[in-house]
Amino acid sequence: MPVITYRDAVRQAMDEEMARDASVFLIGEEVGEYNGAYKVSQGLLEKYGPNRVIDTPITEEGFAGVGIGAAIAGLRPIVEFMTFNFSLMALDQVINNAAKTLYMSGGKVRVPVVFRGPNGPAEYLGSQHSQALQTFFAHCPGLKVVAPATPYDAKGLLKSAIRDDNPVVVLEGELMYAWKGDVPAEEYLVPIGVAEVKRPGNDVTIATCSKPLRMTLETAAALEQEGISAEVVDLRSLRPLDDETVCASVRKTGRCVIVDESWPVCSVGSHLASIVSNKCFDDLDAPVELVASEDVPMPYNHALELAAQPSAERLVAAVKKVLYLQ
Amino acid sequence: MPVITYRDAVRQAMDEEMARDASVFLIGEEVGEYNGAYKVSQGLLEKYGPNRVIDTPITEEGFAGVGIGAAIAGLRPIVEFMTFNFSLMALDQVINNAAKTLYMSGGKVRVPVVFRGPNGPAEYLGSQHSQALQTFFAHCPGLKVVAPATPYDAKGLLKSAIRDDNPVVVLEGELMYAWKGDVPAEEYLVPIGVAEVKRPGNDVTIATCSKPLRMTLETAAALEQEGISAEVVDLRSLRPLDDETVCASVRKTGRCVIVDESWPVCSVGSHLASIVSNKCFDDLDAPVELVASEDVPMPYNHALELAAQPSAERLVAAVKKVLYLQ
Amino acid sequence: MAQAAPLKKYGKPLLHRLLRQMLLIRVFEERCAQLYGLRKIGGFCHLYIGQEAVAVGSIAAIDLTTDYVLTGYRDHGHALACGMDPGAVMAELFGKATGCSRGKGGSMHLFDPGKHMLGGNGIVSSQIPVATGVALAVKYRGDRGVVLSYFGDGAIHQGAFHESLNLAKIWDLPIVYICENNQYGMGTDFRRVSSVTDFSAMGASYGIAGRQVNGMDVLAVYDAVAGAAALARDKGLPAFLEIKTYRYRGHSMSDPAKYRSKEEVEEHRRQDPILILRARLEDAGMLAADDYAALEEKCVKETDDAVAFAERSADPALETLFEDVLA
Amino acid sequence: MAQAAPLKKYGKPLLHRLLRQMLLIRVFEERCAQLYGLRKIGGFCHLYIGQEAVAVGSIAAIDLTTDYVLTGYRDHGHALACGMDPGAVMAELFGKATGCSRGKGGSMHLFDPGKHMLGGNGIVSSQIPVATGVALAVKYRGDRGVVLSYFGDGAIHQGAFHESLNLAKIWDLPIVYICENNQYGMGTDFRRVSSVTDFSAMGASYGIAGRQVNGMDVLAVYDAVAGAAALARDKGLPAFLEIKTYRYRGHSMSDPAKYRSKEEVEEHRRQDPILILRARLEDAGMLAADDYAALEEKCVKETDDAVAFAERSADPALETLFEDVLA
Ligand SMILES: Cc1ncc(C[n+]2csc(CCOP(=O)(O)OP(=O)(O)O)c2C)c(N)n1
Ligand SMILES: Cc1ncc(C[n+]2csc(CCOP(=O)(O)OP(=O)(O)O)c2C)c(N)n1
Ligand SMILES: [Mg+2]
Ligand SMILES: [Mg+2]
Repeated sequence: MPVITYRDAVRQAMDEEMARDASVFLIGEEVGEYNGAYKVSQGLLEKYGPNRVIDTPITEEGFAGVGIGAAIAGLRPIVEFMTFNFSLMALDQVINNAAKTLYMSGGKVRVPVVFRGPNGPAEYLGSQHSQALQTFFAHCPGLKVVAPATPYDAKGLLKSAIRDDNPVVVLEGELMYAWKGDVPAEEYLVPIGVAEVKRPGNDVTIATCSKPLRMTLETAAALEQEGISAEVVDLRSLRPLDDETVCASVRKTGRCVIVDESWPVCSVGSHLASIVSNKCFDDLDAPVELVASEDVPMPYNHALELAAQPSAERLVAAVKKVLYLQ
Repeated sequence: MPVITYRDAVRQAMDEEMARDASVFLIGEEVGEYNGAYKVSQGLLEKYGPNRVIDTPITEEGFAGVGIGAAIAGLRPIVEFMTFNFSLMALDQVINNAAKTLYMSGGKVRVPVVFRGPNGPAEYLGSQHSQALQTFFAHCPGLKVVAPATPYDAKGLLKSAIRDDNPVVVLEGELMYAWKGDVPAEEYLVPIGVAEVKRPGNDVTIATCSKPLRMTLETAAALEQEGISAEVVDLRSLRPLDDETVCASVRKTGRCVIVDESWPVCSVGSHLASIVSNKCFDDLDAPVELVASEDVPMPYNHALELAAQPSAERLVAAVKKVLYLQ
Repeated sequence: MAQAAPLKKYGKPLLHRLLRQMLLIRVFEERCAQLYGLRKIGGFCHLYIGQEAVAVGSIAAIDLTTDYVLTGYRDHGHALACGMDPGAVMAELFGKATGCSRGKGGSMHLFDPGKHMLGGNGIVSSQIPVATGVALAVKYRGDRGVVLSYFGDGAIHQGAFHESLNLAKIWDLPIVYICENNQYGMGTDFRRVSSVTDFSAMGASYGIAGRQVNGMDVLAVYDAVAGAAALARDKGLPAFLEIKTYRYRGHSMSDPAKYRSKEEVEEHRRQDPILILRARLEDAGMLAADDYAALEEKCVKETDDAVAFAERSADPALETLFEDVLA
Repeated sequence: MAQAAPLKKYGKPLLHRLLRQMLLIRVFEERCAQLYGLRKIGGFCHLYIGQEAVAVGSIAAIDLTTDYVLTGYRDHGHALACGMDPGAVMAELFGKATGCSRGKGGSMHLFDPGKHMLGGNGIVSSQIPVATGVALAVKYRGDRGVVLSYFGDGAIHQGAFHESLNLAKIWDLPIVYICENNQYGMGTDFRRVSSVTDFSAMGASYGIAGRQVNGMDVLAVYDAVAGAAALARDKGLPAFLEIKTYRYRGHSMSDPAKYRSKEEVEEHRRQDPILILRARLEDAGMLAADDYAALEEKCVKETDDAVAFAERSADPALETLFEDVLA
């Protein structure tokens, strides 16, 4: 099977869907002539021309709304936020228009738009450029939200998102773009709303999504050396959230640790913790533990920056805590 | 003790603080000549003049930023959002500037601004005008967030907010403005970050905040008739969240129901549920139950609209569920 | 300000249609006010009375088989001018299952994609980028359509307006931006919150021709929009019109409108768009004495029927609460 | 475009100060580029090289005891022109505890409230309403200050810019909006995303006088800002300047800047603001042969000292992660 980067996987998804469906187009800052701030759209302008790969001025509110309008009129726009930090400028459009138009129109007006781009901390970027903003979208009914952590899932989920008749927020990650993984040459889709057990295990369930998956899998491998068998569930979709897959795992292991790189309060992580705590009340042998980013803005200094985020050390400590091994 | 409305309590808080401190001023849409869309600022323009009660054009992003700038320069602006639904237009300013400037400046630049206005559903307003948006603010470090449910708390918390050296989001409620309650004639403050037991009880803890408090207290009284003694904790502050007061109650009752009028996913309610589940793991006799709004945009039809929100029926059902009385 | 040409070039059918549509909106809206008093309609209810010439004149100037309309929350007039069924609109205001939005949208969220009426929006200015996107779609597909994007004098200071005009111009989109300057944004006289009093000047920042239009004269509106739409359609030249108008009622049903004098309102009522067109038609011998009465009767009947339809319609079933969240 | 008056009216001390400040920024930034290569500095690092005349000329025209500066992420130049300690700035770029923001802000978030430099902002256009609010505070208190609000050609399409200008005008705020048009927003030639190529026209929508200024001529900048600041300060007349400039480097350290030709860059380098001022001073006999070398040496020394300070400074203690979240 071909091994390609996450970046290439995202591009392949867009490329294939643009080739398949003339109503799909890409719009955003620097997506065309510059080939993408993170080179995700490399070559697409050349292949599809400026009518379908549209460079915008720096106007997030404006072009997010344009994507919504084009979707309402029957197209399938892919709106790229250079990073999701800037999507806050467009949040009214996403929450008040994209998410609600179907409902407010009594089901008559669909909004098949995709909002995608890197989310979450990269490196040395400080407080405004290092936010994992999944909560802002996962909170809101009327949206779907996915956060793929592997090239395979990135491609399959983005293709599903583009074909979906609802607004879908696709959260990628700057530091993940260079990650490599198996991606079949044949076409495939990954369904939205289905989590995946990325590593089976028996002693503890670790649920995560997006960038922390890699660290989590590495940590699970290390824990194996210590005789601890961790099952790793990759949520993949944050809305709808496949908590059932997580709960099924917890019913087996009796312990649960959740890793989420966003701030802890009102996070996807704490939400999932509440659901697992509720649904697996009789199965849990220990409280559910959340390993989140610290509840602080992101600092610039690299050591502080790393300390602010979920780490293998903190994950190991949490696993040992739920196993009463401390 | 004088009995006044929530509306008057909010106005008194602003009035007293403006009288006390010349650096306090009010800015927003229709706050001046119109005396406030909901008449909260009635009379303040007349009393303090147009330099301190400033009408703005409809430019949430602009005037929220102006409030932040004025705060950075040493004033204490009260920025009114006509409703918090419109604050989404200004979210970049609140999240990226208000919440982060102190941190990004290494503690050198303070932002003592208050953002206040009605939050949560009113009646017959449809999807865009009926949102309980506390998650968007409670999620973000660098902010404080309060959601008073009584005239007493509204006045005391707003006064604390105005004096606080941090950005504070004060969530009021259109339907609460007419509610009445005791408010002492003497000056007082309610500290930010401290929950309050609004009704003592032994069998179950019900934690809530903002508008649902009244329904919760009424329900608790009704439950008493059925021999169920509910302790009602009013969170009052959502960030910092005084989960300790809730946990102390749960350690006594062994059961917990949380009522939150926002959407359930990534809500303050589900976050609190995760904390209680974790900290009171050994004390809980039943899973924590969340009574939230339904996970749908708000419909216009009134029967549907009511069905979308937490109700006494759903609260009673949840209480009976945690008491295994179903 | 643009004024209308002599009558005959429009032809009697069009002139009568314009009169009838304005009258229907007027009668329909007066009835809404009553029904609001009776609590049949709830929430915000922003009446369009006084502004009828804007929606009617502009929408008459386009072709809704190819063209589109998007507006704000003061949308009853646009809905009816787009030919939406008055029964479906009234049922929506009643929150009934037969409403155009199944009773879920309400007054601010009227939609009828079949009629190319794409809403109703409750957030001031939020519809402007969306309308711009509809225009992008029209151009993308190589259709010959044009989009009318309506908003108020209050919306013009929002960033969304400014971002949109620049986008429309750099992409040559077929769109006409129509600021319905009814002189107040809620209780705020537009002159209090605007650096300029002639909004049409604002197009210049985007290389877009701006024009002021007398919005009490339905033919002036018709002409201005017809001209702008033709350029937008044929040359991809976006346009910006400031249409000066006036609302007779308060901002919404709960606004006593104390911020303006009775005299001011009376003065504008003397410019009433329906009276003006009626008088001109009568003067030109194009409207017989009882034509108007017949027209009025028809509009009353249509409104009666709409109300009756709304009255007898069922409330939405409770389980519909969970429908239409996702497609 | 505004050009500068003859030299003598400025006086030698000012002229030398301007030259020295531009040179310091140039030397400091060249060093930053090297240190970035050595991984002493990380993340985005937006160099100001080529644009020095803008920050230096404009800030020299105000009085930082009463006046304020706010800008975007390309802020090293403004920080140094405000007189911030180069050591504290370099230490910030190194992420050290002695940095002006305790190592928490980084390149985009330089602050020094004591020097009235209120940041550094990473979100394009987000600082413009904030700067407007600082101007409001100045007026509120009846102070005699003025605020300089800087942003790029890319920021000018954002709603925040447009909302701010209207607010400043209706409230008569003492603020000068300065668009540093370096012709590119990241990889985007400003002409590709703007409906107009003369931004100064955009002030007209807000009744604000707009003006283009040659940003490679520090004296032209000085004059234009001095004039605008005086009107803003004395008459509450906000102003808007488009200062035409050029950045020699890529957008940030990771941008190879392939979207423009070598020739284009060379052409602008021939307009170098430091070279121009130096030549004019030499021509006028106001700068002796070794004056310049001495100046340069001083700037190198200052930069060396700044780097040494940053190098020897400690990293922030881990527990400072949790400090400064709340006051
Ligand atoms: C973003 C936003 N801010 C505030 C409001 C509250 N609001 C509703 S209508 C209105 C006035 C709008 O005036 P204008 O644009 O002139 O339209 P008109 O009502 O006159 O038709 C305001 C402030 C809103 N709905 N959306
Ligand atoms: C709201 C927002 N959108 C996008 C970005 C990413 N970004 C950073 S700088 C930049 C280009 C800005 O260009 P310009 O305003 O001309 O300033 P310059 O870099 O030329 O100084 C972009 C798109 C951002 N930081 N903020
Ligand atoms: Mg108006
Ligand atoms: Mg630029």
